[in-house]
Amino acid sequence: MKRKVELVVKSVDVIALDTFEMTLVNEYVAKTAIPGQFLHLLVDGHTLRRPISIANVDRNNNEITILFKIVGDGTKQLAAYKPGMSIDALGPSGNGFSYEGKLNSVLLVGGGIGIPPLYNLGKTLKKKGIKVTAVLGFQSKEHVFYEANLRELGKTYVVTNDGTYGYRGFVTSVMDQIEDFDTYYSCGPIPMLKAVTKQLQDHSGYISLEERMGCGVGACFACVIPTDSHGGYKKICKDGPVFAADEVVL
Amino acid sequence: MKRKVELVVKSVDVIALDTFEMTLVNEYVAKTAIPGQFLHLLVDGHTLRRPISIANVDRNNNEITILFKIVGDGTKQLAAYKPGMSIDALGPSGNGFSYEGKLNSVLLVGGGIGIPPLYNLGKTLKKKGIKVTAVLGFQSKEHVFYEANLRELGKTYVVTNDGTYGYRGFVTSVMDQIEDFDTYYSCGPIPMLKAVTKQLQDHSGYISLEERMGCGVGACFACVIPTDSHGGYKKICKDGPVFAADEVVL
Amino acid sequence: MTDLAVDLPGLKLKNPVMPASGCFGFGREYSEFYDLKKLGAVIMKAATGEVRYGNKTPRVAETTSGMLNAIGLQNPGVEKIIETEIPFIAAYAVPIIANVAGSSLEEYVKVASAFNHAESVNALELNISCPNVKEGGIQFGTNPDMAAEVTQKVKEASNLPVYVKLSPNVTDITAMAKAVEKAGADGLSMINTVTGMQIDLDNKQPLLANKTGGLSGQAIKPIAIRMIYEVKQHVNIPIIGMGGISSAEDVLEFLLAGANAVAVGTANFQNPFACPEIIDELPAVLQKYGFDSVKDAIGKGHGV
Amino acid sequence: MTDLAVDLPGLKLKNPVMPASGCFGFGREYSEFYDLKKLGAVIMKAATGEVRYGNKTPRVAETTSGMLNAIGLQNPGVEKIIETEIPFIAAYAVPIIANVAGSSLEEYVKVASAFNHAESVNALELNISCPNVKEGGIQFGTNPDMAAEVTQKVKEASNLPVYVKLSPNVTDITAMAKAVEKAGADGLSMINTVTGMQIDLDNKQPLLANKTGGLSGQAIKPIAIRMIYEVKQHVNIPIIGMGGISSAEDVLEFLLAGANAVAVGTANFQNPFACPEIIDELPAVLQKYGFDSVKDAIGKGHGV
Ligand SMILES: Cc1cc2nc3c(=O)[nH]c(=O)nc-3n(C[C@H](O)[C@H](O)[C@H](O)COP(=O)(O)OP(=O)(O)OC[C@H]3O[C@@H](n4cnc5c(N)ncnc54)[C@H](O)[C@@H]3O)c2cc1C
Ligand SMILES: Cc1cc2nc3c(=O)[nH]c(=O)nc-3n(C[C@H](O)[C@H](O)[C@H](O)COP(=O)(O)OP(=O)(O)OC[C@H]3O[C@@H](n4cnc5c(N)ncnc54)[C@H](O)[C@@H]3O)c2cc1C
Ligand SMILES: Cc1cc2nc3c(=O)[nH]c(=O)nc-3n(C[C@H](O)[C@H](O)[C@H](O)COP(=O)(O)O)c2cc1C
Ligand SMILES: Cc1cc2nc3c(=O)[nH]c(=O)nc-3n(C[C@H](O)[C@H](O)[C@H](O)COP(=O)(O)O)c2cc1C
Ligand code: FES
Ligand code: FES
Repeated sequence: MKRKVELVVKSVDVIALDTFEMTLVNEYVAKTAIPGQFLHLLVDGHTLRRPISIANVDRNNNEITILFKIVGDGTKQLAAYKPGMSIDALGPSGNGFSYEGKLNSVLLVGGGIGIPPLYNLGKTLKKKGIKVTAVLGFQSKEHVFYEANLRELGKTYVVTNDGTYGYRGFVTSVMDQIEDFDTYYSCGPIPMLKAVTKQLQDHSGYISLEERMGCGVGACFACVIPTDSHGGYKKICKDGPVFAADEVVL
Repeated sequence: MKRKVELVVKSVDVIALDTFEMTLVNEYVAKTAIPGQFLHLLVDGHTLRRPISIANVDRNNNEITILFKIVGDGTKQLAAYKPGMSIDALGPSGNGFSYEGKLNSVLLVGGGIGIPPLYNLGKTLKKKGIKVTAVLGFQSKEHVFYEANLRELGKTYVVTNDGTYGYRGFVTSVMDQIEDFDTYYSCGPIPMLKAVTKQLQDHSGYISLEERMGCGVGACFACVIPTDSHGGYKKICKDGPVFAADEVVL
Repeated sequence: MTDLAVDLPGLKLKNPVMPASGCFGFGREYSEFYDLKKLGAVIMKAATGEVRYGNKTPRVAETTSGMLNAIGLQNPGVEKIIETEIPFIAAYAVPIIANVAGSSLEEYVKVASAFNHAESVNALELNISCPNVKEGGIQFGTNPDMAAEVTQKVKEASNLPVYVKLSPNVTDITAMAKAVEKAGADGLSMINTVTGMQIDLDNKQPLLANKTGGLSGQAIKPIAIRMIYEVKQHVNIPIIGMGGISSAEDVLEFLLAGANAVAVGTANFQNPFACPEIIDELPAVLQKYGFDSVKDAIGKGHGV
Repeated sequence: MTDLAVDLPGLKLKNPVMPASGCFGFGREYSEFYDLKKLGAVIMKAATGEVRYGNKTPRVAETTSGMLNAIGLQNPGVEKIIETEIPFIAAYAVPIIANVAGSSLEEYVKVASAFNHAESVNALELNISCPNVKEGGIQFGTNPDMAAEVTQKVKEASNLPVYVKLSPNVTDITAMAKAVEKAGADGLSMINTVTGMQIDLDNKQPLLANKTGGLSGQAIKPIAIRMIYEVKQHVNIPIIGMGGISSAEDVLEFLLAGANAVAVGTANFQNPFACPEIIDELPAVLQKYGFDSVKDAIGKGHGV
């Protein structure tokens, strides 16, 4: 049976411009979540839940970390939650990243608030002894977060669109500097994912997608993505949010 | 200019079944309120404000007391407010009780949650040396509140509909036991007010009325009460809530 | 014991609460949260003659106390639904109502007929009111004559009771209700969503790819109550009421207005346990307001 | 400097925000909270030919993110309004729109004509859509031919620009808009309230004495936006938009949908300073989304 869970807020910290890190306590989620899954959070007074990726899990302490950016009312309210308050969530939801088979090295390509699920993945892969390289894209310096965390996992390139920090340009601008890898994992805005999957079309890869959701469980058909040009589709909330790069049409 | 004020919750206590006493701090309201006026309270998430009478004022400490009964979502939420939280209100609103001229003795007739404004009035009149007698009607024993407070002001009769406390019956049942008085003041459900004004038609009296409100300031015509049978009317929020007993048609 | 049972044409309901069409898929997802046999019935997502992909995304937007959707009737087509979805729900021994959609008379008839040989379907909900299909569905829902025609054709073709689902986007809901009653409808289902729009300030265009969408959720409850109350005074067929229900108190309000049973849509998204929780709370709410059974409460908001 | 000014027939508005009819009385009460000259204009409460008492109470009910009202056009009658109310508002040197109501063609014409000799009235808002009067007001609002007729008669009788206020309770809002445009309307005002009902569980009857009431407030915003967006594509007269506005962002959404100015109704009840606060916040909101003026934003949600 699937569950509706209560997570207790442990801490809320601002880590970059409009960007927050929230630590939550819940045993069930901490014990069962895999990288790439998300929580479907109920924010008081809102009809629809907010999907937020799981950015880190501390199984020993039953803690889950989420990172989110304020983009509207729901995330604004979320940022105002105080330690001790509890949040109703569905999850862990969706399917996570695939990393079956023999993997020696992976590339993580994250854009802005798409980075959180990749961090969770990178940590897990590193523990398995897999070499991790990361490319992180941000709008500008004040948006940069989790650089140090990623550096702990492996070589990390930071790119800002305006060049105020790290390399200037897009995540794709630094790809020619990167040593070869077996598989890539990417999450970020659609234009970025398009550019990344195109540039890395010779590699196997996985992407994590976002779409506005109704139910978040697969029942309402709000969050579909085409898999071909003749009517095939997947549901992001249930079949995803992670897909093989060649499985969906962006 | 009229004001929108912020009142800070000092305490919330349950004083009878579903009945709460809340102490609020606000200098402007404490300094200006007169008996019979109400506060038009904004409860989060609600489109319309809730009118609640001022039950007591402590001018020295800038404190106002309100008493309310949980009847729906708004009052339920109000009961859950914690000390330190603040409440947005319009007020002090409406016109209070008239007690001009020479008064030696008054009768207060209150039904249930209609008692609070009468307490505020009684205290004020007593300070002026006027003799106060009170008749308080409740549904049953567990609803009784503020009996001691009223007894401090003068002789007090308590009546319960089911006879579980004090006299059995309605407020009108004990009126023949009451010594004469100059004026009466009454607040409570409409059927009670009808019975009271009828029984006391030989006396001058004032009644405080309730009606569902839109604006609470006199702009929307939601809360009218006829003054005659040919189209005359008053607005409860602005011209009332207190009216001379013969001024309106119940 | 409070009696929750209701008997409607083709439907012996152990309780009056069912998930609304399109808000519950074909039951699979919510069956992972609780046992579907708890439900009064299941109303399936719309079926069309052939597979449909539906509208482009974004397909949903949140509004104050409501949401807009423009899914666009995405479904695998009626035959596939009969083959793969119905057996799944039927295993829970819960009555099934099939929601029938289309963009032409012929398609409605085709879909309705297909359900004749689907075991375990107890009734049809004729969706003449889906506002999110460009090709015509909506005229059936706003013109009494067309509504009557499609109702009659479907009644002729089907051996199941037919509940016609009315759109609130009309000047005169009573005229629609009377027209389909006269055409043979066994019941009504109301209301579908109210056409609305949200404009995205960042992109300066309607947020939904389809531009307009259907407004549902608590925001529309007063509209649903008004329409059911009005229609109840003019028709003699039962009404499945819906529109913003999220509590047992809401269910009672719909019953008082004249609904014989109810459907819960948007509330499932906020709380996947919405239906079973409402069912659990209903007896106490009925008792609190003086009713010993659901049947007692139906239409009681109309006075004596 | 962000330019908030808008020029509409008869109305030179320094900003596009005005209180909506019926939600601001005749200005007296809110003038005790702030200086009315801050407002773009004032739309007065409905005027009828003679004094009216209106409906029985309760006249309002709260709904989720909205409210129902059935005031029933209570007002002192047009002559009294001209005599005692208009001079009060006029003292604030703010444009005045008079809301004209009635239950017959003759009454509409009488009221409209009366305002011809009222100094300081800049335009009429022809309320053909009040859902809370039994005697007929509503047919004018739901039948395009009747709407056109009353518009034409009022235009003939009046020397003021006429904004026709449309009801959302219709199947085809565009048909209504086109009909009154053709009949000579100088502008539109939309939307009025959506007919709704609430049933009181305790008393087991509709809560409002009038049974039905008009739904207003944030709940109806998506309906208003949809209707304005649709109508904008088919008419060439300006639109005063309203329905659930409570913030400067909402105002921008209405401008993008195609409104040329806006009115704020229910929000005044929650916050008596709603209008002045929205006016104060509007420049920053316009700038945030890339507009230097209100005029720039009008209709910009329709793409290129
Ligand atoms: C699988 C998944 C994982 C995500 N993980 C994260 C994360 O880790 N951190 C983070 O900051 N954001 C994440 N997002 C995006 C996040 O869901 C939105 O930013 C958030 O819902 C916005 O809510 P709001 O109330 O602040 O914005 P509003 O714009 O007020 O929201 C209005 C409605 O639109 C929806 N919405 C708005 N933007 C998005 C979006 N980009 N994706 C999906 N729905 C949206 C909201 O959920 C809500 O229903 C994720 C989205 C998905 C689908
Ligand atoms: C001048 C005045 C003074 C009042 N003083 C007190 C007081 O001191 N203590 C107290 O407990 N109650 C008082 N009331 C009644 C109080 O306003 C209502 O009980 C309260 O508004 C109910 O809100 P709710 O959200 O709990 O109920 P709901 O029923 O959920 O409220 C729904 C709507 O109906 C309105 N409403 C419901 N009942 C009443 C009512 N009896 N009178 C007016 N509006 C109502 C609410 O304000 C709200 O708009 C007073 C009413 C008025 C008019
Ligand atoms: C996402 C979504 C999809 C819907 N799909 C359908 C559908 O396929 N067929 C149908 O008749 N109604 C459909 N509806 C309408 C609902 O069945 C219901 O009539 C409406 O949402 C009002 O109820 P609610 O406020 O409880 O959601 C859909 C509603 C939503 C929110
Ligand atoms: C209490 C109340 C009274 C109203 N009276 C009138 C009226 O007299 N004339 C009119 O044209 N509209 C009237 N309206 C409708 C409003 O002007 C407005 O069109 C509607 O409320 C939608 O806007 P809102 O959601 O901002 O309130 C009234 C609305 C309310 C809430
Ligand atoms: S959000 Fe409902 S199917 Fe994905
Ligand atoms: S509540 Fe608006 S006039 Fe009294």
